Amino acid sequence: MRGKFLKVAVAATATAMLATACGGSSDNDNDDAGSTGGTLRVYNAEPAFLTPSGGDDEPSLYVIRSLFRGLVKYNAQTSAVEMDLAESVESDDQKLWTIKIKSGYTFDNGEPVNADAFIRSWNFAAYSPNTQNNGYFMKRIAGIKDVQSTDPDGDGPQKAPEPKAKELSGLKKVDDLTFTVELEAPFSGFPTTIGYPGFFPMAEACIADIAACNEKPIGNGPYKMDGSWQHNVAINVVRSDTWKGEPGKPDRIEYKIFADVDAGYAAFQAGELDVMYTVPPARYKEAKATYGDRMYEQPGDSFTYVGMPLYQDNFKDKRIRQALSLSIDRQSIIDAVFDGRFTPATGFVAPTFEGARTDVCKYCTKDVEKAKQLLAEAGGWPAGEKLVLWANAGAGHEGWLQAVGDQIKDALGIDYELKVNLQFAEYLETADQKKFTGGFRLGWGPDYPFMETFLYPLYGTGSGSNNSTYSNPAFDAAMKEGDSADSIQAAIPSYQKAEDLIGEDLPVIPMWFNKVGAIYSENVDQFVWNAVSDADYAATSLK
Amino acid sequence: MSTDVNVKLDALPGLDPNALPLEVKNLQVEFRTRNGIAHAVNGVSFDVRAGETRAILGESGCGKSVTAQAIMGILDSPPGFITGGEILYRGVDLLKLPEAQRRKVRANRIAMIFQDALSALNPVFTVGFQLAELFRKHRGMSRQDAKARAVELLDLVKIPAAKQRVNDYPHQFSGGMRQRVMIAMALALDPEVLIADEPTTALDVTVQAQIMALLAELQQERNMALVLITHDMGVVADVADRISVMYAGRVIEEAGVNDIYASPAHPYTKGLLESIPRLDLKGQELSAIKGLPPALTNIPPGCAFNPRCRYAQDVCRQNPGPPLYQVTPSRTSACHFWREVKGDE
Amino acid sequence: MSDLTSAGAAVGGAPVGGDGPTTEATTGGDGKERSASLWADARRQLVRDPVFVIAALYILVVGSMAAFPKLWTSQDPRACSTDRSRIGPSWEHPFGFDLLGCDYYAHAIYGARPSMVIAVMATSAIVIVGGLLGLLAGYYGGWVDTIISRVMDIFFSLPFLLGAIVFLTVIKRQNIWTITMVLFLLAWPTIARIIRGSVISSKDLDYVHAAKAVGARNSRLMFRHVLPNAIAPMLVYATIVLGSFVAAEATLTFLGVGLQPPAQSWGIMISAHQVYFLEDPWLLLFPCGLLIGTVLSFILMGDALRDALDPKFR
Amino acid sequence: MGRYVIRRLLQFIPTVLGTMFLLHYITSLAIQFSGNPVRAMFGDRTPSPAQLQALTERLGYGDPCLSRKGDPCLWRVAADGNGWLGTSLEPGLFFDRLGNIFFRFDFGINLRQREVTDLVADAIPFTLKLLVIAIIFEAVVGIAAGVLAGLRGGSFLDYMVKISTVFIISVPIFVLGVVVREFVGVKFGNVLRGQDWVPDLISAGIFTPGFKADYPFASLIIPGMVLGAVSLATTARLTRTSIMENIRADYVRTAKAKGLTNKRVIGVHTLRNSLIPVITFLGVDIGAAMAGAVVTETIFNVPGIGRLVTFSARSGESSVVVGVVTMLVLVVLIANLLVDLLYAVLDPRIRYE
Repeated sequence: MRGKFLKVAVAATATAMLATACGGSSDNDNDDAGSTGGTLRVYNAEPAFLTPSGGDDEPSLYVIRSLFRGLVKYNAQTSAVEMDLAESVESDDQKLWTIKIKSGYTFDNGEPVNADAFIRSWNFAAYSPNTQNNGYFMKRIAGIKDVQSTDPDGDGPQKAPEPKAKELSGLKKVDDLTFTVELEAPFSGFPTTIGYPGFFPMAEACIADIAACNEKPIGNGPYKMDGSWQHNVAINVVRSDTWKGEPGKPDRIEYKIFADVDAGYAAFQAGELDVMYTVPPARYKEAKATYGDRMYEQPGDSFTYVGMPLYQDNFKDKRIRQALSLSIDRQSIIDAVFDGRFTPATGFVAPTFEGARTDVCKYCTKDVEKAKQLLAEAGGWPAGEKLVLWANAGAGHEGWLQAVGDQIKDALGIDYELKVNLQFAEYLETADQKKFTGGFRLGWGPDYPFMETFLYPLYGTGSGSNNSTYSNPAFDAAMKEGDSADSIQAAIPSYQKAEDLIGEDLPVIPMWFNKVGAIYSENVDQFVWNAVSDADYAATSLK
Repeated sequence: MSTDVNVKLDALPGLDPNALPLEVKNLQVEFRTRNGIAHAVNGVSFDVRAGETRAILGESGCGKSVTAQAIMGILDSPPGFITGGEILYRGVDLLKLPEAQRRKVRANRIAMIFQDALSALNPVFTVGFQLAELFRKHRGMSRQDAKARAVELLDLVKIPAAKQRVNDYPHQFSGGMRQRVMIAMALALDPEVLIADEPTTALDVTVQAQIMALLAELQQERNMALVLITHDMGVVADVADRISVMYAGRVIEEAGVNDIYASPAHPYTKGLLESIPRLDLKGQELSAIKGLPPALTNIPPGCAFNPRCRYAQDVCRQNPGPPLYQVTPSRTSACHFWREVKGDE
Repeated sequence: MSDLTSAGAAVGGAPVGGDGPTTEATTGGDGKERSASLWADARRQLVRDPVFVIAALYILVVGSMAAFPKLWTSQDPRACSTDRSRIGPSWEHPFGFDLLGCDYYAHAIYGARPSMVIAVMATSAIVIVGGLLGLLAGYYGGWVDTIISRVMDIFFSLPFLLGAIVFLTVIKRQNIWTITMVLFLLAWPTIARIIRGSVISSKDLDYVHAAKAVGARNSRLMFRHVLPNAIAPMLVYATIVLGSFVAAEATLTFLGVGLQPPAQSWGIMISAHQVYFLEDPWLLLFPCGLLIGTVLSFILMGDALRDALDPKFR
Repeated sequence: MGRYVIRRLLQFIPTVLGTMFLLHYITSLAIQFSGNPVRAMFGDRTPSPAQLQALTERLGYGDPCLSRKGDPCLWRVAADGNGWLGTSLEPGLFFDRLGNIFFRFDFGINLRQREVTDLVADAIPFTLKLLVIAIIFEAVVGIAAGVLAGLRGGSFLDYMVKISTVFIISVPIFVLGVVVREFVGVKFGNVLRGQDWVPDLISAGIFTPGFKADYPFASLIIPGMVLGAVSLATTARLTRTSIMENIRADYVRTAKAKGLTNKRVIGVHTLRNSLIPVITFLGVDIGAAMAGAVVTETIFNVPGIGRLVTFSARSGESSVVVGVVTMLVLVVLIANLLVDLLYAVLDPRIRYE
C-alpha cells in the first residue's frame, strides 16, 4: 500500500499497441460469443481527466475507451489496426495522409462525427494555452510549432504570448467526411498512432465547456454516462442508444474507484468486483493459486531499465556498463521480489511487439567471470568510490534496486548507495537536467504499437526521453531509414539493425518486461483482453 | 417510593414505638487494608433518647466517624466491615434489615450531616435539585411540589431569599449557608434521629454558634434525638446532655455533661480538659497530652491509653483492658484507677 | 481519535494535573521535602509492582539491542541475496529471511536502533523545550504567556499525522534527524500545556509565596519550588509519549514518508512485508511483536509511574 | 462569558494566520527544492516547454518566487513597476492566497484543475460519517467499559479492561487496520456471504473490506470502529480513573446517606461528575479526528479529507494542502473553544470572565 498510487503515475504512458498492416483486411469482429446484458463491476483508480484531449493515464483511458471511439481500433488477438469510424487511411509518401470517415456516426447529443469533429478536437488538444495533456501526441503534425508558444523570460512576470496560430496548418478539410493530415516528416507508423484515445473526436458542446464535459463527458462510443463522475467513489456508464456500431455486451459498466490497489484486491476477494485489470505484486502468487482458471496472464509491454549517465566519467567506457549488466541475475530478483511475475529482458523491444527478438543484448545474463574481465580491461572501478543507484520515492523500487546493488557488490566488489528520496517530479527534473551520478531507474511504456516507439524516443540523439544522452549517428541513420520505409513490415529490418547497436553499447541496462495479470469473477462468461487497450469491457460478457 | 413509606416503616417487625430511637450495642468495625487489619471500632455502646443530645468526643482517628457511618450503613465495604454488635432503632436491629428497608430507614428515620458541606454537596447540581430529590424519590412528589417544599426547608434553616437561592449551586453559598443547606437536607423527611459528624469544625467561631443554635432550636421543636460527633470540648459543653469519650475505637468514659467537666474519671478525659486554654489560667504553660494516638492496626494491649497515661501501672498493660467501671449509677469509666483520677480534684 | 495522536493525547487528557500538597493526615510540609519522600515511596512501590518490572526489563532489552546490536547478532543485516528470499525461520536464522534474502533477525536487531533513537531524542527534546516554554508561560503569564500560547496553538491544532506527512514530504532527506525534528515540532505543545497548567496551579500556593517572601530570585523559585511539582506529571507523560513515538515512526514509514530503505527499522519491516502476512505471517509477526511489546511496555511503565506518583491512588 | 468568547475568537486570528504562513512557506519550499509538481503529470514523457509552461501558469505554480530557493513568497516585483506605497513591490503569493481564501472563498485548484472547494465537498461527507460512527462507538463502549471497571476497582473485570485498553493503544493503527480488513472484511465477510440466511445489509453491507458506494453508511461501520478503537481505549482509561476518584467523594456519601438507590447514587451523582473530563477529551478528539483518519481512510478506501490532503502533499498540490489544512486547523480551534464552553456548562464552578 506504500505510496502505490505513484506507481500508476510511473507507468502512466498510454499503452496503445502495434499494427501489422495499415489499412488491413476488412474487419470481422471476433466471433460473436457470450450473451449481452447484466452489470459489469470493474476496478479502477481515480482518473485524471475523462476527455480524450486530457486523459493520458491508465485509469482515464479505461473510461474514455468505453465512452468514445476513434478512427481506427486494434484487433484483440493480433492487435492489427482495423478501421473503426474511418473508411480508409491512405498515403503514398508516408507524409501526406488522407482519412475518409464512415457516415452516420453521431455523438450522444446528436452532433455528427465528421471531419470537422476530428480537426476541431486535434486542434483543441494541440493549442498550448488549452493545457491539454494529449497535445504531446500531435507533435508529428505540421504546424505544431505555431500553436505552441514559449514564455520568453521563463519565470518572469510576463505571461506567455499568444501562439501564432490557433489551428494546425497540417490539417485540411476536404469535404464533410474527408480530411488530410500532413506530417512534419514521413512516418510509416502514423495509422497505428491514431488508434490512441488522444485522437478520439470530441463534440462541439464538449469543447465549448471542457470542465463540464470532464465531469459528464459527451461521448460517441457504445456507452454513455449514467449520472456524473462521483470522484473517488464510482463512474457508471450505460449502453448508448446513439451508437451505430456493434453494441457492447454488458448493459451497464460500474467503475468502482480505489485509491490503493490492495484495497481494490480486498474488494475483489469479497466479491464486490467482476474484473480487476491489475493485481498487487505481493498478492500475485496468492491470486494465481486461488483464482488460477479465472486469471488472465500475458507478457506485458512496460519496459524497466537502469539508465547509464554517459555524461559521468565512470560510465563513459562501454565495457564498465557491460560488466555491471553481466553481474545482475535478473531472474533471481524477479522470483524474490515479484514472485516470478516479470520476464527478464534480453532485448530492448517488448516481446509481444512485431520485430522483437531475444538475445539482442549479449550482456544480459549473469556471467561474473566475463564481468570481472571486462571491468579489469576498462581499468576497474575507481577505488573506494561507491556506485550510486537512483530511484523515485514511494513507488516500491527500493526493494529490487537494493537487490541489484547487492549482486553487483558480490560480483565486482563495488559497494553501492541508494538515493531513493526524491519525489517523482523532482526525480524527472534531475533526469531532464542530467544530474544523475549513477545508475537511474526509469520505465518506458510504448505510446503506439510500433517497434520504433521503443527505440527513437529513448536512444535517438537529442530525443525527449534520451536521459542517458546516448548519441550514435549510425543509430540515427538506421532509424531514419526505417521511418521512411513504405510499410511497417519494410521498416522492421532497419529498426532491428539499430537495436543491435544498442545491444552492444548498452546506454541502458535492460532489466525486465512486466507481465500483465487480470482476474475476473464467476459471473463473467467471456473475458476479453485486447492486446492493445488491455481489458476490453465492452466485449466482456456476463453469465 | 410511594408516600406510604412511613406506613411500611411503622410496620417493621419487632418495632417498639416507645423503645429508644437509637441504641448501639458493642459495635465492632474493622478495615482490611494492604498493611494489615485496622480495628477502627472495638465494642462501642451508647444510646440516645428522643429530644436528648448525645456527644461522641475524641481526637480524629479514634473511630467516631466510622461509628456514625456504620449506624447509617454507608460504610465503604470493602475495605470496611461490621464484624459485631447491634444497632437498634426502636428495638429493630438495622444490621439485620435487608438493604431495601435499611435504605428507607436512612433519611426517613435516621439522618446525617457532614463536616465540610462544600465537598458534601454535589457541585454540579443546584441546591434545589438536591433537596427536591428527597421528596421526589422518597415521597414520590411531582417536580413543582418538591421544589416548593425545598424552598420551605431553606426558609426553615433561615437562608435569606430562599426562592432565588434555590436555583444556585453549592459553591455560590458561604460556609455557614452550606451547612444550613445540609441541615435542611437532613431534616427534609422529619427523621427521629440526627447524626451530626463534626458539623461546625470547618466553620469560624461566630458561624459555629449560629449553626449550633439552629440545631438546638430544630431539635427542640421536633423532639429529635441528636448524636453530635466532635473533638471540640467547647461546643460539647453548652449543647450536649450526655457525653461518651472515645479513644482508639472504644468508649473509655460516659457521663452527664456536668459530671465530666466537674470531675473527669478517666486520665484521657482529664488530659483533654486540661488542654483547653482557660482565661483564669492565663500566662501558665498549656499542658498537652504527650505522644500520639495509636495506629489502629496495632493497638497496645490492655488499656490503649497506657503509653500516654500518668497513672499507668503494670495492670493497665495486661489484657483484658479495663472494663467500664460504674462510677455512679449514671457514669462509667474504663480505668482501673478512676478513683485516683476523680479524687485528684 | 486521530489514529496516532490519541496515543500521545491518551495522557494529555488524563487527569494528571499538578497535585498540590493534598491535606493528608500529615500537614503539607515544604514542597521539596514532601516530594523527596514521594519519590522514595514511589520507588518502593514500583519495585514491588510486577508489571512495572517486566516492562522495564523489556525496555532494557530493546535498549541494549539498539545500543549494542553486535551483542545480539553476529550477522550483517545488509548481507543479502535474493536466492534466500523469504525462507522460513530456522535454528541458525531464528527469524528466517526477508523479501530480499537478508537475515531477518539481524534486521530486527539493527531495526531497534532508529526507532529507539528517534523516540528518545524526540521525547527529551519535547520535555526540555516543551517543559521550559510551559514553565515560562505558566510562571510569567502576561504577554510571554500569550505569545507562547499562540505558538502552542499553531502546532497543537495542526493534525499530528497530516502535519508530519506535509513536513516530511517537503524535506528531501527523510532520516532519523528529520523525523525526530518533525515529531518534536508537532508534540511539544502537549507537554507544554501540562507543565503550564501545573505551574499555574502550583505557583500561587503558600510555600511559593513564602519562598518569594524571603527574597528568592525568579529562576530559583521556578526551578527549586514550582518545577518539582510538575516533574511527576511530566515524567508520566514522557514515558507514555516515548511509546507513541515508536509507534509514530512505524506509522510514518508505513505511509511512505518515514525512514527509507536501505535503512533498517521495524516500521520498514512491517510496511514492506505487510501484504505478505497471509502467506508468511512470521514476516509481520516478529517486527509487530517487537513494536507492540515496546510501546506496551512504555505505556505500562507510564501507568505504573502515575499510580505510584499520584498520592490519591495509594 | 461573551467577552471570553470574543477574546478567544480574536486569538484565532494569529493562530490561523501563523498556521497558514507555516503551510504556505513549507509547500513553497517543497516546490523550490523539489521542482515543479506539474512535471510529474507527464510521467516518463518529456512535454514541450510551451505545454509545461502553460499548464504551470494555469495551475498557479507560475509565480517567479517559487523558483528562488528559500523565498517566503511574501512580496514580488509588480508587473507594471509601481507597487505598494511607491515601492516596486506588491503583495506576493501568500497575500493572494490569504485574500482568495478569506475574502473570495476561492481555494484555488489542484493539479487536475478541480476546484479545491469541490474536492473538499466530495470528501467531507465520508469523513463526517466515519467520524460519527467512530465517536458513537468510542463513547458508548468506552464509557461503559470505564464505568464498569471504575465501579469494580481491582476486580477481574477492571483488570481485563485495563489490559485490553493498554493493548489496543499500543497496536499501531495500520497493523490493526490491515488485520481487521483482511480477517473481518474479507475472510469473515466471505463466510457470511456464503450463508444465505444472513441479510444482505450485514453480509454485503457491514462486513466489507472497505467503503462501498451502494452501502454508504453500513460499509463505514467497521472502518469507524477501527478509527474509534484507539480513542475508545483512552476514553475507557479516562472514565475508569475519573470514576475511581469520584466514587470516594464526600457528596457520594451524602447521596447514600439520603437513602437513594445505588443505581441513582452511581447513575446520577457520580457519573455526572466523572464524565466531565471524558466529555472534554471527546470534544478535543473530534476536532483532531477530522484529519487524523489518514491511515484508516487509506486502508479502507474511504475517500475522506485525511486521504485527500495526504495525496496532495505527495504530489505537491500546495493549494490543496494550504487551503484544506488551514480549514482543519480552524475546525480544531472552534472545536476546542466549544469544548471549553461545554466544560463551563457541565461544571458550574467554572466561570469565564
